Amino acid sequence: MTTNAAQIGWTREDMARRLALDIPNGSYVNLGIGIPELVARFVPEGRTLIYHTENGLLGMGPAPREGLGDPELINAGKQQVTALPGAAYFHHADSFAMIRGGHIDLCVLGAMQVAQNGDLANWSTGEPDAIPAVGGAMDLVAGVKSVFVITQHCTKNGEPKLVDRCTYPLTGRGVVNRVYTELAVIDVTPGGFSLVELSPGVSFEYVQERTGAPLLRQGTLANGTRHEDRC
Amino acid sequence: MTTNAAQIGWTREDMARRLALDIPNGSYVNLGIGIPELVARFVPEGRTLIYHTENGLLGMGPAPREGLGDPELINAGKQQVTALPGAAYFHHADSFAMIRGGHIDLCVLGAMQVAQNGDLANWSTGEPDAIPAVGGAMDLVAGVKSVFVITQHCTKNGEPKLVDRCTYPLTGRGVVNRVYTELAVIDVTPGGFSLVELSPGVSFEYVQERTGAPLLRQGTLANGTRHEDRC
Amino acid sequence: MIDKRAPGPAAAVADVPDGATIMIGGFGEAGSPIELIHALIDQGARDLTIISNNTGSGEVGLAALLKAERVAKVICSFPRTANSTVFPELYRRGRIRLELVPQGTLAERIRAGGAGIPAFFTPAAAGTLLAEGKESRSFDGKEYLLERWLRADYALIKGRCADTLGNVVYNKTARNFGPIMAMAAKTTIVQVASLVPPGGLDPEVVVTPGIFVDRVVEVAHPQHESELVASGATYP
Amino acid sequence: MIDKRAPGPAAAVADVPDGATIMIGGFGEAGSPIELIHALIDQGARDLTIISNNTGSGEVGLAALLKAERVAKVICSFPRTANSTVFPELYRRGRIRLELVPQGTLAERIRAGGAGIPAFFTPAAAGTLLAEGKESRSFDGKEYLLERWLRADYALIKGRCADTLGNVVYNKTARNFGPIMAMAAKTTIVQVASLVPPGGLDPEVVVTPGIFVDRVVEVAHPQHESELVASGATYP
Repeated sequence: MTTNAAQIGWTREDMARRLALDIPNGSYVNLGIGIPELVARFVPEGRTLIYHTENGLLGMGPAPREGLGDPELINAGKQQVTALPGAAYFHHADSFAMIRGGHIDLCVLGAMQVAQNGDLANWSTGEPDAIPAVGGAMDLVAGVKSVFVITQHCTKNGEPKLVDRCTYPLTGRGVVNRVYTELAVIDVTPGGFSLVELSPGVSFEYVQERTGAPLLRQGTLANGTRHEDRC
Repeated sequence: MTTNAAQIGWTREDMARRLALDIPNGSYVNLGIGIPELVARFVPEGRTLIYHTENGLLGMGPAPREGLGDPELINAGKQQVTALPGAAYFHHADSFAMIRGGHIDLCVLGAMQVAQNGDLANWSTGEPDAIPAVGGAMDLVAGVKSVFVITQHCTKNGEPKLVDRCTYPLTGRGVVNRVYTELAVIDVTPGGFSLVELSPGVSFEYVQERTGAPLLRQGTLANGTRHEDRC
Repeated sequence: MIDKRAPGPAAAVADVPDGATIMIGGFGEAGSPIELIHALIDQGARDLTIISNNTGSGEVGLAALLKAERVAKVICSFPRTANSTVFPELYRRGRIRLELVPQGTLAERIRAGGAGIPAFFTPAAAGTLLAEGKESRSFDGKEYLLERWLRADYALIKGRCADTLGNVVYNKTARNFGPIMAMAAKTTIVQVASLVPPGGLDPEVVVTPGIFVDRVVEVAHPQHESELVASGATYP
Repeated sequence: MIDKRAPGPAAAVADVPDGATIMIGGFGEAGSPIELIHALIDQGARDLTIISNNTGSGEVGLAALLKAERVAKVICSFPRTANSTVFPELYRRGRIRLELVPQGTLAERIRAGGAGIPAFFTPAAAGTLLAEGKESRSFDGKEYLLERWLRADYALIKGRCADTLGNVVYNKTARNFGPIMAMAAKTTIVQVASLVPPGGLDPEVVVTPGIFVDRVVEVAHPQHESELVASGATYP
């Protein structure tokens, strides 16, 4: 039933563009590795976001031009970046003070599974042979004000990533606020998954079929406002 | 019996000079307000000490020349000071990380009472009308490697300051390593007060009479070395 | 563009409500944001809780705020200093409450508030009068006290220079509590002698990154408490 | 005069004993003190516990130290990265132990070690697999884990410039774990591209004050891990 999934709905760029619409001007944002990094390309005209990278830079800019990089100016994915005017460097304890202390407005992460209660699993499949590696994900979900997940709706095998209950080891409990997939934008509310927006040409039923838990057609957002009130 | 005390033994400057002899080259030192500040004047030739002031400066130098001070370059006693070449400024949490984390080699403090078990009282008489003020003393005695006390042997009323048990509220328990008075240098050892050195012309008995707990003629230092081994 | 400039001290503190908890930077006069404190006196908020290392001197700045009876409680390490008469008088008359905290514990509690650490263990004050009512625990044979974080509604601090994104550098030992208070308050207001555009500060030397700062105000020629006190000044 | 210079990397690490716990700075290659690590490989100490955010890449630097089977245990947050094959292979063969720590908790535990805070509460990892065996407690309705400090016998870190008293400044995001590891080790050894006399660094911009540093070594042209890996280099 998911053989056509790749052709249906938003592209990764569309997903990132859609997510970027929801970030208020002036936000301090931490972008995870992978699809989340795309978000930086689609900040709407007139908004300025300030990017935090947990390895010690606030005011991170794009990759340097060829030959102008410094191997010691990198992002959390260990790729070379630049520092924008108004940037600041700091050490790791200060960097995670920003994260844990609630100073970062938003982080955007990938996911293996998101449960209807907001639980997130994105660091380990729990398989015995896997090399466990957690990085800063647990600190981010525990401390950042809003956690957005950007991910394909299903795994490569067609299994839902939005689930009743996570089966993989958790990154954090009840931490996800909103999920962006190629099919839909979905809030995590006290009542469970709640549809915010469908991608063009995708039906509610199509999304529900590919979601491992009930999807509310509309509902109250986790912060108590209605969909219409969101930025 | 103490009417002649003021004329007997070392002057304050002598006490400070004697104490300074015991500070190894290269030590990081925090000097309390009052008599302890005198120690900085008497560092023996050939030794360099680095002074820490808890309000955020390592490498503190003497008072500025008239008219060259900055009201925002002060010591813990709120007096204007200077910064020597190789100094560093830092914030209060970092400053007390140096103290609490055991990075300061020595602090020199005044005292109201020192007990034979090393308890120190130097912040409050506990009188109901007193304005309690503790400053950084409790952090210093809890974190600094060695705590030297420099004080008159008795109060203005002739009461011993070296006592069996402190009657004033404590600054810290079992924290004092050595006491310098106008009459003697006295170690705090597992066995109690132990004489290290008498000031010229002062007898053991004279000091013992003015000390509120037994004074050992000689003994093992707190660190396990003998008097003769001290620096 | 992000621009955190406030037009002046009065505008910067305009929204402080009665009952607010306010951290005020400074160790003695070094780093004391006198102009912001005076604006707060003019503004009129009362029943405040003030977290600051000292209680001011003379009848200007922090001491003037106390004198105006706007402060219900002070959390500090050293409420008496030379020329400090306002606090002792209020305290003896029972007009102000005091939570006395060892200086390093005060600093660490503020830093913990900013860093999202709700509680930590410290050796300072273990076994003393100031340990009363506190949980203690032994680690590796040494006794420690459990201390809670401190957070505030506002922080008023003084820097030397800031950019419009809120990055701040300080002047010498005026740095003291500024960087940690900036982290621990919901709204952090910084007065600086000089304001520059983004790029005006080297990212390597920024002490307080702009993420911790909400409003910056230029006060080109800040007053010095000791000079005001020496001249017998009072405020208002 | 106080002079913390060591004549070279070999002399700087000469006294590291078998069984030592060593913090090694760096996040990926940024801030990785490759020359000090190579000197440690030459020196021969074994049965080491390494505290570092990653486990190195290729077969140089930290990865080469692991490859030489000198390391009994690694405490880190992210032991697998691009070009990281040495650790996974040793781990799967049961030749090395791993204590996996969330990155912010790792940083805070190191900072706590340096600051004399034996334990603190953090929200990270509460309710997860990594909370197993840890004490948890609720503050204001939120769950936190009790975490212990981390301290080490040695720290090997990389700065940009130091003075002979041990004051250090860093290069961009190579700062990362350097300043906190310098605080948390009994003996802190810093390699820098440039060494200056006291007074050569502005006291306002010093990141690691000299009190945290025991030995400084000038390595004028430090190697970059990514370039070594790209060239297929191995060590020794």
